[in-house]
Amino acid sequence: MSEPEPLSLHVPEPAVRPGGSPDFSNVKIPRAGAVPRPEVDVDPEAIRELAFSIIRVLNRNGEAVGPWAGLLSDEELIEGMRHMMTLRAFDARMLIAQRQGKTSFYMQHLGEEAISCAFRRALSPGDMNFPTYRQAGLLIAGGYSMVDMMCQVYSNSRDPLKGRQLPVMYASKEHGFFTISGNLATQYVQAVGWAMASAISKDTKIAAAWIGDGSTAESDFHAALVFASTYKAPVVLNIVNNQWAISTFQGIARGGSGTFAARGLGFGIPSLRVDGNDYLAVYAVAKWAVERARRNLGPTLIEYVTYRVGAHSTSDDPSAYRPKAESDAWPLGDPVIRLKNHLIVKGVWSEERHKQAEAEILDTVIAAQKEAESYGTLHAGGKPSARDMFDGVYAEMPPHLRRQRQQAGV
Amino acid sequence: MSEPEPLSLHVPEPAVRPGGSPDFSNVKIPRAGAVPRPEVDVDPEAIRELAFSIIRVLNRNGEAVGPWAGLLSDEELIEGMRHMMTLRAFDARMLIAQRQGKTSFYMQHLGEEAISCAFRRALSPGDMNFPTYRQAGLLIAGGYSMVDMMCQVYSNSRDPLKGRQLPVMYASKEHGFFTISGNLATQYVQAVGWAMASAISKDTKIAAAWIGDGSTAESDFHAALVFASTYKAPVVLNIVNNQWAISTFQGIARGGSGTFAARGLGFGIPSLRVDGNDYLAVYAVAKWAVERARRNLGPTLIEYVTYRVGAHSTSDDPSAYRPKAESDAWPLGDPVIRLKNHLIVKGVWSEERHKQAEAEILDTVIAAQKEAESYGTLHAGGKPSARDMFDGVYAEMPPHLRRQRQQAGV
Amino acid sequence: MTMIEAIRDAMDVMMARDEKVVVFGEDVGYFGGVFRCTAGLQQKYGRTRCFDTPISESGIVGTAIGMATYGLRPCVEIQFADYMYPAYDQIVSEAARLRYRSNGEFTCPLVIRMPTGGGIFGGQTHSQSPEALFTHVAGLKTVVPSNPYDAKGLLIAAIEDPDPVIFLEPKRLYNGPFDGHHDRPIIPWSKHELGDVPSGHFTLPLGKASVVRTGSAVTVLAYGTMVYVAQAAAAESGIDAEIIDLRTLIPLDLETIVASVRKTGRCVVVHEATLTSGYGAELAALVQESCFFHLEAPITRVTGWDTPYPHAQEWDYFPGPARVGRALVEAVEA
Amino acid sequence: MTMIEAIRDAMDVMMARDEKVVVFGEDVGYFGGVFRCTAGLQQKYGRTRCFDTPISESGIVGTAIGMATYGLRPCVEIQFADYMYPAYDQIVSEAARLRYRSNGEFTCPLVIRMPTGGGIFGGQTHSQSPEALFTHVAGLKTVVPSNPYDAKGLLIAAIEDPDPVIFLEPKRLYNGPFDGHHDRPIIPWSKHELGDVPSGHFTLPLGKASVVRTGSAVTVLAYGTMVYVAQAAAAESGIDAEIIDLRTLIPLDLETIVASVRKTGRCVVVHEATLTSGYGAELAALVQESCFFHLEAPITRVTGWDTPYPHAQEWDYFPGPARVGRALVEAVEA
Ligand SMILES: Cc1ncc(C[n+]2csc(CCOP(=O)(O)OP(=O)(O)O)c2C)c(N)n1
Ligand SMILES: Cc1ncc(C[n+]2csc(CCOP(=O)(O)OP(=O)(O)O)c2C)c(N)n1
Ligand SMILES: [Mg+2]
Ligand SMILES: [Mg+2]
Repeated sequence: MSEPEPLSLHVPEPAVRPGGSPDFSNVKIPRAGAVPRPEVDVDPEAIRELAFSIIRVLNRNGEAVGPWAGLLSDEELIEGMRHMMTLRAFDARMLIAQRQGKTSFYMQHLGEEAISCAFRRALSPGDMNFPTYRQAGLLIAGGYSMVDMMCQVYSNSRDPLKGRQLPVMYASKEHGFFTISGNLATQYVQAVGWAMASAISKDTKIAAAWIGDGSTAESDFHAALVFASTYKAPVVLNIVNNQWAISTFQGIARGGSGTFAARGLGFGIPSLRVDGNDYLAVYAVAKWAVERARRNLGPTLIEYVTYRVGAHSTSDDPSAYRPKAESDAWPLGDPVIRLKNHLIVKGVWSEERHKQAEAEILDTVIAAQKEAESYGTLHAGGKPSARDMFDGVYAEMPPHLRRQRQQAGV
Repeated sequence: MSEPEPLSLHVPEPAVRPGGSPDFSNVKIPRAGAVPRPEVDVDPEAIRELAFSIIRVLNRNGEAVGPWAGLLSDEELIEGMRHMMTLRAFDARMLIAQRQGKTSFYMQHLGEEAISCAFRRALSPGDMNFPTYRQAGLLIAGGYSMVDMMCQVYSNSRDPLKGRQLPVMYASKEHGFFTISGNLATQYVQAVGWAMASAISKDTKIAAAWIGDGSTAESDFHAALVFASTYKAPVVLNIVNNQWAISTFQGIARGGSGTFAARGLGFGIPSLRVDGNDYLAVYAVAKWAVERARRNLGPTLIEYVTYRVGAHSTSDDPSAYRPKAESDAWPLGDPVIRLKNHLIVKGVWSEERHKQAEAEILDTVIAAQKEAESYGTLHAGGKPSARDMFDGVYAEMPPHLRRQRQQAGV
Repeated sequence: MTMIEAIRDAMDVMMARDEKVVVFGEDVGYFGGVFRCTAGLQQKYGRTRCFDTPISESGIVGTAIGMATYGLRPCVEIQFADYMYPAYDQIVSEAARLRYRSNGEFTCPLVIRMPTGGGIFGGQTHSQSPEALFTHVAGLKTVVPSNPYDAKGLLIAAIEDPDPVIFLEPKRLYNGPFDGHHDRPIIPWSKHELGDVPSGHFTLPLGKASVVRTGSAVTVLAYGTMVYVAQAAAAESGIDAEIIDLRTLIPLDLETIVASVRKTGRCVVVHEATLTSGYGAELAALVQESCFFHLEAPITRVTGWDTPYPHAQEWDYFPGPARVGRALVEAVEA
Repeated sequence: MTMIEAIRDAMDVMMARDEKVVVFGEDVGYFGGVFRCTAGLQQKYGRTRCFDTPISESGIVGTAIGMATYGLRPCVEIQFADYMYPAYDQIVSEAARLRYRSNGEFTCPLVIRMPTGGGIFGGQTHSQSPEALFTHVAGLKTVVPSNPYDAKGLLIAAIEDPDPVIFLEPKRLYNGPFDGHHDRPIIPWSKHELGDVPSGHFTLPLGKASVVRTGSAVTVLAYGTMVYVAQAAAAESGIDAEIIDLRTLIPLDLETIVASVRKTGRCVVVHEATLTSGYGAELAALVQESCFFHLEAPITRVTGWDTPYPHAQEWDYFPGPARVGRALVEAVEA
């Protein structure tokens, strides 16, 4: 054998960086309606290709087409529209509030509203989500109190979490919303355990796990897939691929595989990719996966293809690492506008009604905000007490913590 | 929708347990020679099926057939034979030594000798293995001193590791054998890092990672695949599927996927399955993967299909959890017998020469053992000192350890 | 009853009483665990209440947390404490903090059992005592039983506890009390009064130490195997030591400790884990703070050395009766 | 120079001197790190010397260990210390033990940098101080700089060290010394003498503490942010405290500590981590052992409480100058 050439390290880079013009020519987007809809008890090996395509329902003309269409009534669609608009308005207000110093931190959903809002609709009462910080649509669409959410964001006197948790790390058992961890991926495997517990208990409830594209690299993602695959846990394994993990493009986490959905193939888990900016497609795929879980057919992996339009969080400025206009170039469009167009095409909505709805929703959000602020904001008004800080570490306070509380004089 | 049925938990079980008769009818074994041999720069997506088949060279008649055959000369094969026989004899002697109380613990390779012995041959000087406790064939076939190995097993005065490590946890930089960790899977990702370092340094060396079927469930397996895939690290990712992880059958780690090789598919890593009891097939596939790495084409995942004939370790008794005769029923046979038959068919070996070689090898091993025992065994004769216990925690002993050594009076 | 049997019996009793109790881990199901602590439970309670898992400690603890928040009471096994590190994130960042961060919306009644300690020539990966890595974490309780009776009562209490409990089992005590004299045979638990374990349900409170030897010359704080080493050391050195078996490290029974040290005026802390930042540091810090004006000598610690646990030098590493005895003498003579 | 710039400069100097030095972590490459500690390094040294990684702390440390054993000198970043737990197994079971278990066949010259500590309203996942989880592990060194000068000198020493070094960066000090008075503006490092950092290569030895205030009434042991809190507390309480900035926790400069406590007869330990089994426990244990007959009052600890780090109650949790000041007064009056 001849002397080998020197090796070199391959370090993936996004197609464009600030200064360049946005380029998504590498994102292959199939026609709406093109991907078949298999039976829920299909052999996973027979649908491997679904991990490499994108299930889409809404076409360019705003029509719902293909085998995944036709599942939601006009009323339901309009309600979905309102959920997304509410989430967007909520985000906008909280971003301003953060800039005003009313809280320390905020994370928005801009461009990703369809995913959590539509998914929520596929669940039944008692089901449990293990969300990340970018699925507040599950709460909004589930009817959780916006005032409570804001009180949490403000860490004020009515904060349901007593000021202990970072803003947006909501928790509500009743609303099927597990306490969010700031640690990435840890809850993915907990969702599998929760689902296993439901199966062990011969219950009918299922779980939904949530993770971002970047976080699939974490080890707990693997643990979740291993356990879900082995015990056929009734869980929907969601991956929200919004193209970015803070400043890191999805190619770093994804590596040589074409997609994140492909990760499920090595486990014999049915793995689908869906247009995350298409409310109807998200709902259809979620319903399919939820049905599989409910019928004890085991886990499903879903990759939602979307784009993080805003900054990662209020601590981030994306113009440092990606072209400013990149989000405008995103080929899957905006979920709110796409659903709006669909409703208009269907003749059940109009620009005017949209404007009106926007104004109404803003009023509701502002009213909620006023109320929440009356209970305080992070640095002003009512707030949780130092005693709250010592409570709840254990069900019953052990002597050493009692001593410490006493020392603190509270 | 009608009321859903109660869920139930699926817990995989092996086909047979003690008392039953061994049944491997679920193991699909393709004909020898049936699997094609792609070019090393093939598109991984084009060879997905290789993760679900088994590459085999030796057929039932002891002939080497198909596109993966013909890579080794008679001399090389005879040498391979001797390596495997030596490893088997070494194991047998050390097992007895353990029973005699000369050491605390031992782990043997019975039935798996072909894998590490043949793989070693595909490597070049300077390449680095990150082995588990069941790849001592890498050392035997690489010409490492058996006396040194035994001194390590005995933790005696000549133990190269100064008595600090459990028996069989060898380490030799010169022989491309990384210090074995008792913690499973941790080193899989280190191998990827080592390979990345070689690429960063524009070196030509490659790394080989080793893991058992059961240990693929560990998180570090995922980290390894993620990093190997992203940076196209020059590493061969080996999975030794010997059907068992202590008392746990491979179905628990494998879950719903058909094979362990399938795990690589979600990463775009070429993934092959090979008959682990076929010296020629192991070598051919190893060489293919090593060439890919060397040519900077990135990682390859290889699943070796084999069977752990012996107990997990000297602390284990497999009759408690699997049928006694299961190993006899293993459809891929014994690697030593299969290579022997092949050499006989080729006319370069005979039963007689085999017996003779066996006797010679046993003599060599016994001579090594005698020498090793002259330097002590775990509870008798020469041994590392208590000072050795304090050395080597850091390059330079910090004050607190000096104080402790002084306190210990050594 | 051996300690293994007592531990198994505790799980058996709880699985029978409460169908929410589930048991799983590596080799825990069909085979019954590498130390046989779960032998027979799968046969008795079925494969969905006691089962084998993939080799993934983070998966075991991660799924167990999910189950606990669903409402089950998982009692899981980590095969050796040395292998708990892959699960450490789940334990620290999740199990320990769920109740707090969700203000009680979600809670985590979970027991994580793991064999600890050396003395079996297990080398660096079968000998560790990582208790200090748990005691530093708010939200966890940490238990270390030293005999079959305590093991059963404490394990039942742990399973019934509403919060996560780390249950460390000194493996060298599984079959009988081991006092560090490795050249002598151990008395099996069947011949020891603490091997006499009542059948059925009973608990010992988490947070109560036990004075296993009363004495006036020096207080010895110990737990697990070191309780017997300390007893041997006291007997052999002739020092009239008061020996306290802590039983639970968090919550700690500081009252019993303080009462004893105020009486004896001297204190020796013994554990097998490495010295620096071991739990002995916390004990020494607390004792000097609480008993400063009663102390007549510095508190000393006899512990494993600050090295990985060696294989061949096991008995040089292990804090045996000779080393502990010397410390007792020094404490009294100081 | 800010502390961020000093840290960056240390890496820059070393990357220029030694091509074996490589730098990577989450968001570390193109963007230069969420705290900008690595900004510009990729542009300067290329994508194979400074790069972004997948979000996998075990992968970052695991690959870094592999690289270190190959012969490189990786200096990796964990985005927040709160996220080091997934890498803990690699750190404890692997990096810390490679040299020992292989008898030097393989060694692991590796630096793991991570921002620690609170005071930025980061809540339970951006505020932790896990130093005690490292100091308990034989084979690791643990460094906590408190100013730009030290940060640069210590980081260069860490990169040149033949063994794994945990390098904890108190994030509240990145831009200026913070004394706990959160309602007052901080002085930027540019206006502080310790912000005056020489260019080029220099090192500070790992294992040497620094006496930042001499005094006779009581010795304060502190590191990181608490060095400034202690200074404020001394100034405000009027107690003539001797304040020692430990700088490295392992190896510890016990000599300097003992000399001071023997002089003052009193000792207060301050850290931000939770109390129980924190590094303060080790310090208290060591000091009482080494200075018993010189001590005139119990050693006390002022630390974070034994709860997760809360968001809203940050300033109730943080051991500020008022609490430390009270402890100083009590120590002197005891
Ligand atoms: C264990 C852990 N490591 C690192 C972080 C810091 N971090 C917070 S969000 C984030 C990026 C996550 O990206 P992705 O998973 O794609 O989710 P997205 O923010 O895009 O929704 C990182 C690295 C963390 N929170 N936890
Ligand atoms: C992190 C960790 N968990 C558990 C163990 C205990 N253990 C040692 S070997 C083993 C089984 C490994 O099975 P497999 O990976 O199939 O390898 P094999 O022994 O069959 O070669 C287990 C569970 C360990 N060593 N490390
Ligand atoms: Mg993302
Ligand atoms: Mg195996």
